[in-house]
Amino acid sequence: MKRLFKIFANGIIRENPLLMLMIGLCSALAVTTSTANGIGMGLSMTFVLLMSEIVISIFRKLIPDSIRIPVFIIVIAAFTTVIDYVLKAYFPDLSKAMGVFIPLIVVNCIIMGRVESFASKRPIIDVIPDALGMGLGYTWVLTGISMVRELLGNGTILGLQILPESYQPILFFVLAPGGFIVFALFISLNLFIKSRLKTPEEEQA
Amino acid sequence: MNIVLLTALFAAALALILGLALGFFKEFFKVEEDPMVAKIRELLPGANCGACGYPGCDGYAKAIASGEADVTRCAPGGKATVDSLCQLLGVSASATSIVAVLACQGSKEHAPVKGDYIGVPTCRGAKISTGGTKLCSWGCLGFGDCTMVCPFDAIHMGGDGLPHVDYAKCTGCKKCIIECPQQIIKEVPRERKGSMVICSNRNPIKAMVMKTCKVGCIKCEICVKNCPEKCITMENGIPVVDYSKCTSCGVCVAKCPTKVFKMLQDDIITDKKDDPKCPEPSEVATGDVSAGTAL
Amino acid sequence: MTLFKIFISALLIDNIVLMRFLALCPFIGMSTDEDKSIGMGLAVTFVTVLATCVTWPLYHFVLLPLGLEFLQILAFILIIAALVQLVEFYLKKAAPSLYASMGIYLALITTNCAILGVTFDNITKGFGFIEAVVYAIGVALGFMLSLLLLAGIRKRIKTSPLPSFMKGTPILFVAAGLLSMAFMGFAGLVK
Amino acid sequence: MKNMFKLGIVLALYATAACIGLAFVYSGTQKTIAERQQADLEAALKELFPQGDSFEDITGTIESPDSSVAFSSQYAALRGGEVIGAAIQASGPSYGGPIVVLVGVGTDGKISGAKILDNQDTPGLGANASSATYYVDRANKITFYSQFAGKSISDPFEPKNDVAAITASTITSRAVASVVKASGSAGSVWLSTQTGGVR
Amino acid sequence: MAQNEGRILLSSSPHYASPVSSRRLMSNVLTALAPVSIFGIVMYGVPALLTILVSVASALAAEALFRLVTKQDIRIKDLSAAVTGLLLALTLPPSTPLWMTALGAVFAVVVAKEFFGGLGANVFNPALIGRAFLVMSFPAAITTWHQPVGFGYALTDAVTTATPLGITKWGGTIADVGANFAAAGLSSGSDYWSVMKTLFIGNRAGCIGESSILLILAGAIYLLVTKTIDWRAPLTMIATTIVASLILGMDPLFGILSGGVLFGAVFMATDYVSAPITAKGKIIFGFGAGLIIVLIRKWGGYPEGVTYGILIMNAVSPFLNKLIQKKYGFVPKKKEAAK
Amino acid sequence: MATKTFKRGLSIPERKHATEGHPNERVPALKQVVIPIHQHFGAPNVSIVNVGDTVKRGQKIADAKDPGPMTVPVHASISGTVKKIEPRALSNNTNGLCIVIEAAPEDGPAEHDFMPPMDPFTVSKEDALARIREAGIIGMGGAGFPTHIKMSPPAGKNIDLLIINAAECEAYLTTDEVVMTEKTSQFIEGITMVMHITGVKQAVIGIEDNKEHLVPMLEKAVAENPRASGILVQPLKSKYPQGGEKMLITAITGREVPSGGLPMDVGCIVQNVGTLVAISEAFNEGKPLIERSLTVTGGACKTPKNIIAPIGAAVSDFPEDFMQVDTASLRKIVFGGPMMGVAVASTAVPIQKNTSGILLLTAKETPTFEESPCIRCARCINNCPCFLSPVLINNALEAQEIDTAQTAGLMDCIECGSCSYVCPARIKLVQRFRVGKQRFRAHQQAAQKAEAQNKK
Ligand SMILES: Cc1cc2nc3c(=O)[nH]c(=O)nc-3n(C[C@H](O)[C@H](O)[C@H](O)COP(=O)(O)O)c2cc1C
Ligand SMILES: Cc1cc2nc3c(=O)[nH]c(=O)nc-3n(C[C@H](O)[C@H](O)[C@H](O)COP(=O)(O)O)c2cc1C
Ligand SMILES: Cc1cc2nc3c(=O)[nH]c(=O)nc-3n(C[C@H](O)[C@H](O)[C@H](O)COP(=O)(O)O)c2cc1C
Ligand SMILES: Cc1cc2nc3c(=O)[nH]c(=O)nc-3n(C[C@H](O)[C@H](O)[C@H](O)CO)c2cc1C
Ligand code: SF4
Ligand code: SF4
Ligand code: SF4
Ligand code: SF4
Ligand code: FES
Repeated sequence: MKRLFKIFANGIIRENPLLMLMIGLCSALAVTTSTANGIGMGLSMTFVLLMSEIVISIFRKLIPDSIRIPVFIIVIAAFTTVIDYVLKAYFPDLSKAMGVFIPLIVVNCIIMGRVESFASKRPIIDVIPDALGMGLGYTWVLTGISMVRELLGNGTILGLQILPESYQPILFFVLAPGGFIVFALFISLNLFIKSRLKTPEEEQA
Repeated sequence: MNIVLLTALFAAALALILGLALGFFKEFFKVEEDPMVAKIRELLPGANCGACGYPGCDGYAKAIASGEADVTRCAPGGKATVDSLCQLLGVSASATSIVAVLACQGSKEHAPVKGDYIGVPTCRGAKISTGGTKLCSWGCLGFGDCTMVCPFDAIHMGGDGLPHVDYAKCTGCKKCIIECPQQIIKEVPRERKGSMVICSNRNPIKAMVMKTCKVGCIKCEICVKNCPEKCITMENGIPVVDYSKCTSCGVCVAKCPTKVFKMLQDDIITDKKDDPKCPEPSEVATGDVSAGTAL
Repeated sequence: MTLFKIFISALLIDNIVLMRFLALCPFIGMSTDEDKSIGMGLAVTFVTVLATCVTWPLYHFVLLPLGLEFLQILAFILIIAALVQLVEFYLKKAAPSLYASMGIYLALITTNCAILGVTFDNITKGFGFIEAVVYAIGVALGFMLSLLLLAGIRKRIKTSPLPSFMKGTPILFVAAGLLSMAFMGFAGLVK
Repeated sequence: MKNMFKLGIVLALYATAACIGLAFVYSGTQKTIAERQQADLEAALKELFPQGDSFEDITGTIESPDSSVAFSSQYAALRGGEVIGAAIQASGPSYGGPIVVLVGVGTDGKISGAKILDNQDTPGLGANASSATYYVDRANKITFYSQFAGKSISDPFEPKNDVAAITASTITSRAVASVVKASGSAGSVWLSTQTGGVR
Repeated sequence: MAQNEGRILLSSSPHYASPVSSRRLMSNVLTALAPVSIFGIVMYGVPALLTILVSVASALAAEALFRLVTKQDIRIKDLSAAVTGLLLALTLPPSTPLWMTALGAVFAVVVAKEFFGGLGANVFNPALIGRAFLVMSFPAAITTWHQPVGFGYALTDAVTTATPLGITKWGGTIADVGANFAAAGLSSGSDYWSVMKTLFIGNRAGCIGESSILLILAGAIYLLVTKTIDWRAPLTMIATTIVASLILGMDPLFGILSGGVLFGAVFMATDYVSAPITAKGKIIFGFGAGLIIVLIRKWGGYPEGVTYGILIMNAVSPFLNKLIQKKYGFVPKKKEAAK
Repeated sequence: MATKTFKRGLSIPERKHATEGHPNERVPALKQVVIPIHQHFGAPNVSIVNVGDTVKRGQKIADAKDPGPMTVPVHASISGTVKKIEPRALSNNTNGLCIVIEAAPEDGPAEHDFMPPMDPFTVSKEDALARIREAGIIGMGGAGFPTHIKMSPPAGKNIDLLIINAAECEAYLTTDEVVMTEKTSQFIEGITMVMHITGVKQAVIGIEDNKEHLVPMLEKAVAENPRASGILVQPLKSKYPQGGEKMLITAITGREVPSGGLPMDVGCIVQNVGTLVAISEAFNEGKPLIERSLTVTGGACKTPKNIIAPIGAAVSDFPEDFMQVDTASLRKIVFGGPMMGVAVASTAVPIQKNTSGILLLTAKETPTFEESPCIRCARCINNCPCFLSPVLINNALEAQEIDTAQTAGLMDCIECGSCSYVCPARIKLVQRFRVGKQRFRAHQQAAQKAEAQNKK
């Protein structure tokens, strides 16, 4: 159990796909103008990651090695299409706000990376915490970034007015440059946290 | 149901076409490659920096495969790369390896300075413009040029103003040896036993040596006279040990009035406990992915 | 929109990296020096145009008539992946020197959002074939431009005394942010 | 060679399986999507013409008087079989791309309402055009788009003049105003042909 | 000799140094900016004064605090932050709320300058990044302009108006500008030449520091005489603006007298750190900036493009720095090689 | 005559007034001299005397083991006994072997071991050049390049102009001025000798206009010398670094020495004033280069003067009534001028053949500053007389990009120091370039060595 938890926890900070591995960046910046988008994107991505990892883990012995990449692509693309249509059907506003970035989940390097390096080699029991860990690691960063951007750039979080009405929103934060700079500060913060986290552990070792 | 059928047909057709095309192209455009080169290439970091002296990682991989180059030349990869290469090739990088030993003990406390130096804080800078800041003009200048170039982070300036080699990390790449403007870092076989002279002052006048450094060789030749194996000779102002004869008896170390001699294995290369053989596969580090994108 | 407007808009105003946040991974990863930026830029240009030439007809002449639009994602990504592979094989054999300079980038391209993004844009924006190709070129050159500019900035910050918490990737995003602020000046240039 | 075919077929199998799965998902969701779109449209039309009891698709009958405004679909609002207004989905160029507005005009020559369906302008600036919480008149809780309801099509539709503009977004304001004006007047002209003269 | 050996200095040649220090150069710029600052204060009164004070103070404080927190040596004494703060203030409308001004100055100094390593390391012009940040964040406040009211009157009494460039951007002509001037009693007449005269003197709505061409030129001459700035970038920038305006059918004289071209050319295109350092690079820098300004004025979304013209060329500067001068003895060698 | 000059250049505070126009004073008899055995640019010398030997003034005491072309002997500058042969700190801040000669009590100018006089106008060119070598003559302007080598260009190089470097563009130094005033005829004769030996028909004396008052005198001396024809005195606008040979050639002829080339590549030979006087003395008196004229000055020097000192003399050995040093305010000791000179640790460093001045400076005269960040002001670029881009070289060196540094001109730098002088951020550019150059060479050598080893 502890092992599974460790796999899960790995994705949250230590190997956080966005902050540490620097992959899957596009969606992190593009859709984070509002918290709802951030959460939606994070969960969609988690869904695709989880389902792809499960399916590939199940079929891993049946996939010939030399065509594994195309097969992975097919699986990932299929689940991406599923989430795309599900969102279109049940969350049309969210779907519209995230636009092309939902289909682009298919090229999100995180999924391919996890599938290739993890799911195709491990049993399903390991795969689920990994996918959830990575997915949630991705989601919390997206949520964090989008909260900062929405709060400062619009005075709201999830559409609710948080700052007083008299607050003059700093539009910078919801525009493209703001996305870059907020993200930069997040990475920086994470590196700082990581360096703090590392010390006691290293002392033990 | 029509749409399901259509879908199936389309998907099958698309996948077949693509699959066949790929397979066909692969056969058709096959390029013969030494599989070893590819394997080696995989282990190199892919920085294509040229630090190894070959045109990119591919070039270096080829050179290793053909036995032209040894495995220790990749600076960015560091020890992890060397280790994994050792493992792949089944060689031991350290079997013949050397380490860097500083031939100077002129720490801040022992070697007085000759004036306030205002200038670029590098050894070479100080040497060129003012001949160094210490009265001894042979010894370590203490600005740490050597520490800047070590790709393995194996040499650091100590509080005493001298660089100290971390022998667990030193791979004997000679970068520091080449860099030192005083040419006082010496290459020494890691396994060598015996004593070594840790001084480079060639001034023949005892009084002048004593004025410039408290731990300098004062040319008294007591070591030469006392060595039971007669393996020490004065060469160009500095005693030199003949390691084919040296038995590590320690007489020179004991007798030297200014404590210039040190035993290599006991006093110098002490922290060598990193096994020189290739590590176990599980230990092969993969490196931090984020390091690749760092500046 | 005229072709010129499409081009300028894709190149500067809606710059794929700085304004639309696509292709960020290679933007950060491949802008370490100018040669790499150009190599990657050319490789992307080549593949984007090729992908457009294949996916546009596929969508308009196959998927749409058959009512199979929902296979768009799957079909497009498969085709791009296969194309990249084919090009790689071909280059390796036919032009090894070109492969040596461009080949290393090809592998990175399959998972590059920009290319898939462009093929989707071509459909959603309702472009005709020629427009789609021009758009693809504009986007890819815009990508190269932003890569080059960042490479120039990176060269300058290489020896700068950055504060410790900005070292590494954070400063790159700050630089990208400021670059994006400068590009805001192009906003509204073509309406 | 044989191996190649084998692999090709395996790949095809995976692809087919995946796509068939997708086909089911698609047919499952497609209905919902279509229904939802229809419902949304009706709700929007209903909002514009609360008295209307049915709507007829008359797309293609009305032509845009303004070359920069494009009409995509048009509906006639009926009440008891009688035409009481026209709704036009029109788009015009704005700051961040085309802005799509559904404009309703009544037989009285007054705009019955405008609803912004798609707006790609800057969040916080042009995007406020479609925001339900951005008020051009805070006191009366009038949003930017709701100010058009009740305006006569003979008005000049000039931002900062008879139309309250969004702060620092003249371009967006103008774009919406001109789309509304064009749709309104074209709709009105069409309506007059339906009832045989102005009432 | 022995007794004073410890005190003898060892250093590399040259053992001489010119009296011109970084701080001296920065204070030269402050001196050159003094007349336009005073003119701005005289035109808009206390709000302008406060904007300037707040901006300079925030810039200095931001730099000092940042370097304190990040444990670096504090070097506000070099006055570069003061220059940034002053320049930022001078490119803002006088009615800018003070907290916005402060925020802009902090952003300019912290994000554009200190994140990159402080003085000398920034890639983009900090003051202009500060301005761009404010324009982007608070477009309404930063594009609210007032007619000059004179010192001692509250700005709230003043008529809000459009700037000359703003008038022409939204379809107006120079005659409309003249009418605007005449209505506010700023010019004696509304004919072409009295408009130009007013623009030259600077008695018109706009940013605090940009309006008086006369005083900007005086500052430019001071900077040129003290060899603080190089003539290349400003001259080519202005010349390109003139030529490009002519080609695109806009009035070139109006083009350089209105808006911020001259101010930008003299004080901002000459920023050492963010502009190219080579002579040829400076020429291309000026050319590019001038061109972008005119393109934005003609077709862009803003009335004025100085900020973006300079910022975009800042990004190109690393490449322009490759255009180094012809080295001594370089060509003959080449010829020899050719032989 | 119109003054000429080169493009760019600095005007630095000259501070020559303290010794300007002062006649040369001969250093009183010293107890000992410390003569470095190797003073020239080229293959190393060895001592040819032993401890305990007695030597005579002018006697050869060191020469190359194998007296090849790039070697120059060294002579005893006083008569006496060889006390020691040991390493001492030299004026370039290295330790080098020196021969310490203790003066014989009866030492005087009369006692010497000179060569017989020789007429350069009648002997063969080879003999004349051999005499210049035997007399131990090296360039006295600074670099210490063997003069006989300079005067025998390889076949194919066509030399048409001799340039006499009388610019003395460095601050403080006035020795060339005094030598020209006092030894005018020897100077002109030296020129005619070099012209004859090298077969050059044209000579130009380049002299900065702060010494314009010497021009008529020189012109008169030229007119008076029957052999002097084709000698022109050319006033130059006072600017640093006019005395750099590349700048001087450009100022006078407009030619540019190609990158990596030598003056002879553009048909010129450049000689310092002192060198020419030494040549004339070597022929007329058979006197080797055993003493030279130099300026000792600076704020911490209570008795600034132009002196004639034996090679190997040290200021610390000068008698109190001849030279007084204000040790309390002395902060820096510079061998050479303030722009190019070398700061040494003590006044005991011996005078060498190429020491044109010793400056004893106070803190006020040599302000020292901390380096601050480069503000990219481009002053260094605009003031480099070689049209290099120092800031770019520096950046490239910092980034370890040696190729970029090369393109920006690292190896073309003449180390004049103009860039460091003007840098408002006080960046020690030249010093870094010296380091960079040396590192570059060291790495090249290491690479060559490694390659050679690999081949084996
Ligand atoms: C980043 C940015 C985004 C903008 N987005 C919009 C927009 O979406 N719609 C708009 O009308 N104006 C937008 N503007 C402002 C315009 O460029 C222009 O300044 C404004 O329309 C001028 O009109 P005003 O008279 O209302 O100030 C934006 C400005 C900036 C800096
Ligand atoms: C150096 C400088 C740069 C400026 N850059 C811009 C700019 O990029 N965009 C802008 O709209 N105004 C800029 N301004 C302000 C304009 O000169 C002018 O005051 C403003 O555009 C007024 O026009 P508007 O109110 O019609 O926008 C700048 C001013 C200065 C002094
Ligand atoms: C920057 C610089 C300044 C120099 N200034 C002088 C000078 O003022 N007088 C001089 O004789 N040599 C000066 N030299 C040395 C000359 O370049 C050249 O070596 C010398 O004139 C050659 O003559 P010599 O061989 O007789 O010494 C200077 C060199 C450099 C690089
Ligand atoms: C001639 C000159 C022009 C300057 N222009 C600017 C400027 O436009 N913006 C700015 O922030 N600082 C300017 N500075 C100050 C300083 O260079 C600037 O803060 C640096 O960019 C900070 O690294 C200027 C300084 C000088 C000497
Ligand atoms: S060992 Fe050499 S390089 Fe290292 S600090 Fe000493 S002198 Fe410098
Ligand atoms: S640089 Fe020196 S200390 Fe570092 S690994 Fe190489 S030889 Fe060892
Ligand atoms: S020291 Fe070199 S780089 Fe500096 S000014 Fe002189 S020649 Fe130019
Ligand atoms: S003179 Fe100094 S501050 Fe100016 S550019 Fe050169 S190195 Fe930088
Ligand atoms: S390139 Fe877009 S997520 Fe990696």
